[in-house]
Amino acid sequence: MSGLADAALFSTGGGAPSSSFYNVRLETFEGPLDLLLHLIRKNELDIYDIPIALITKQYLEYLSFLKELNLEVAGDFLVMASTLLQIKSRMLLPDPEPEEGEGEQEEEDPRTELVRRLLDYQRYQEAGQHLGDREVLGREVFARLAVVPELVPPADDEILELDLFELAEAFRALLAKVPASRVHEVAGTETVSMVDAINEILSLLQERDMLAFEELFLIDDRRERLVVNFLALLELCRLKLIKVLQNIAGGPIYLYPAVTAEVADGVRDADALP
Amino acid sequence: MEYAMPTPSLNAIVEAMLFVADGPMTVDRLSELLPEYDRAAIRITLQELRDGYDARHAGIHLVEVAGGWQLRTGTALMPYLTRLVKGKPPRFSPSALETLAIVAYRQPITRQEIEYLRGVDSGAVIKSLLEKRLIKIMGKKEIPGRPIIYGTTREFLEVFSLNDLKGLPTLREMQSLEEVPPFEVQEELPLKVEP
Amino acid sequence: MEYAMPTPSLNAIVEAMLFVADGPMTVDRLSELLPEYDRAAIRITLQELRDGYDARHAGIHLVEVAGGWQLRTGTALMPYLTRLVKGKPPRFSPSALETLAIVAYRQPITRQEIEYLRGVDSGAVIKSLLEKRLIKIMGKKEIPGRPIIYGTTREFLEVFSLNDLKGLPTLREMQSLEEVPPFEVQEELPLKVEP
Repeated sequence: MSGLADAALFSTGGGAPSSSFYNVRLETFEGPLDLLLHLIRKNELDIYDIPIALITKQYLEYLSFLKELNLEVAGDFLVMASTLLQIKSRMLLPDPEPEEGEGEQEEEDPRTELVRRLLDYQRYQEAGQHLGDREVLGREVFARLAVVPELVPPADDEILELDLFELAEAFRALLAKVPASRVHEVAGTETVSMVDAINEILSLLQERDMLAFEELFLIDDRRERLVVNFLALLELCRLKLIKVLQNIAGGPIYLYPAVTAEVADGVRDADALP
Repeated sequence: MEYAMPTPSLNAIVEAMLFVADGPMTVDRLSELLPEYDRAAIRITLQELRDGYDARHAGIHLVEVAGGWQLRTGTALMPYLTRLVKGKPPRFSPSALETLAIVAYRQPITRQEIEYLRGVDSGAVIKSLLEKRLIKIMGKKEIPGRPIIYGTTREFLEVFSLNDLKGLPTLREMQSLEEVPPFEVQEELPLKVEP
Repeated sequence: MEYAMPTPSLNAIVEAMLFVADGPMTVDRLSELLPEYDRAAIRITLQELRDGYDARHAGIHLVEVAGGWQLRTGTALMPYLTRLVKGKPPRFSPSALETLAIVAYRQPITRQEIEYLRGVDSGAVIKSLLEKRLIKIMGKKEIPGRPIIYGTTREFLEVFSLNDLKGLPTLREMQSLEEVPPFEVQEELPLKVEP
C-alpha cells in the first residue's frame, strides 16, 4: 500500500496547492489504477470518455503533492504518469491523413486500452470487496479447533499434502542458511575423483616426507572434497602405502610414506581401486 | 462415563465424524470410511443432520463448503464467540482481496498478468497469499519464459465459505458494463512475451 | 450465506461456545464470558443441551469432566472415528520437506551431498522418502566408492501435478516474490502542472 494523501485538488478540481492541503485525511490507493478510478469518481466523469487532460493534470498534481510531503512515489505510479502523458499528446495530434489504400482502418482512440484496464480493475476491486464481505472462517464463523488426542495421526506416515510453493520455499530457505561456498560445491557437476586425491596426497608426501593430518583438509574445504580426501587416506592405509602415526593420545596425527617412490608410481596409474 | 450405544445410528456416526474432522468432509470420503453404508444413505443423513440443526436453531450448523460438509457456528453468534476465541481473526488487506479475486476469476494466471490487471508490483502480496495457502503454484505456462501460474486452493474455498468457484458471483453481476463470462476462455492480456 | 438469527438463544450461544472451546468449560468461565446472562440460566441451559443430545442419540454428547462441561463423541463411536486417522494424510515433517526439496532441485544427488547441504544425518528421512516413492535410486555415481544417487519419481511429479521437472519454480522466481520492485530509473517526469 502506498501512503498517499487525498489532496484538496479533488474538491477544487485543481487549484494551486494551499496550506489546507495538509489537513485532508490520508487515503491510500492500491495503485495507479485505483487512484485514477478515484479521480474519475470524484469528478463524476464518464469512464468511457475520460477528459484525459484534466485527469492527467490531477494525477500529476497528486504525485507532486506526494513529493512535497516527501513521500516515496512507487515506480508503478510514475509509469502510469508517462502513459497518461503519452495518451494526452496523442490526442492533441491532429488526425493523421488516412493513407492511400488503408483509409478503411479507423484510428483507435488512444484511451481505449486505459479504459479497458480501468473497467477490468474496477471489476476485480469490487470482486475483492465481495470476498471480504463473505463469512470468513475464524472471523464470522468458527469451526472446531480442538483436536481429539486419540485421533491425532502418527507424525510420519503415508502420503502428503504439500504444494509446490512449500517445496520451493524449503529449498530456498535451506540455501539461505547454508554458506554460499557449500552450495556452489554441490551445484557443480565437477567431482573430485579419489584417484586424484590419492595422487595429490602421495605427491605431497614425496615432497615433504611427512604430512599433518589437518593439512589434508586445508587444501580444499569443500565438504565433498574433504570426504574424498578422507576416503583416499583410508584407501592409502589399506594399500599400506602410508603410515598414520600419532605421538601422544589426542595429539596431532601425521602421515608418513610407507613405501618407495617406485611402488607409489605404480599405483598412480593403476585402476585397481574399488 | 460410558454411554450404552451398542449399535450407533448412521446419523450418530456421521455427526461424530464431522465433529472430529479437521476440515470439510466430502461424501466420497465418508463413503470410503463407511463402506458398510450406502452412499445415498450417507447423503440423506447429511441433509437430515443439517435440517436438524437448523430446526433446533442450534449454535452449530452443518454447511456445505469446499465441496464437503463441515460443522460451523452460526454467524449471529460471532459477537459472543469472539469473547472466547483467542488470537486475532484473519484480516485481509484490500490488495490481498483484490489479488485473490483476480486469481480466483482468472486462474490459472501468471504474476505478470496479475500485475497488468492491478497496475502494481504484486510479488509481496502473491507471496503472502501463498504462505496463507489461499493460492498455490499450479505449474508453468507453456509460453516462452515458462512463467509460474497460480490458482486458488481448497483453503481459499474454506476460508471464504464457498462450496466451489461457481459460488463466486459472476463479474457481470456486479458491474453491468460488459459481459465477461467467468472461467471461460478469456481474452489474452496484451502482455509482451519476453524472449 | 446468511443465517437469519437476529437474537440467538442462550442455548445456541452456549452450544457454539462449547463447540469452539478447546477444553472443558466451567460454569464460572461461561458466566464470565456471558455477563448478561444469569448464572442459574447458564446452568439450566447446559443441562438442557445435555439432555437434548442424549434424547436425540446424537453422535456428540455433553459431559461433565474435570469440573467443566465438554462436547465429546460417544465412546461407542470410537471404532468408526479411528478410521478417520488411518486414511488421513499427516503433515509432512520439515526435514522430509527439506530433503525432498534438495533432491528435486539438485538431482541426481548422493546422500553425502544431501547431508552436506542439510548439515545433519539424513539416512532415516531418505529411507522414508524412498518408502513413500517420492524419490528413487537412480544408480551409482561414477566416483570412487560409487555412492548411490537419488532422484525424484513419477509419483513426485503426480503429487505436485507437474508434467516434468522443468515445471519446478526456479529459485530466481521465488526470490523475485519478495524483492522490492526495482525503482525504475526514469527521466524526471514533468510533474509540474501545465497551465
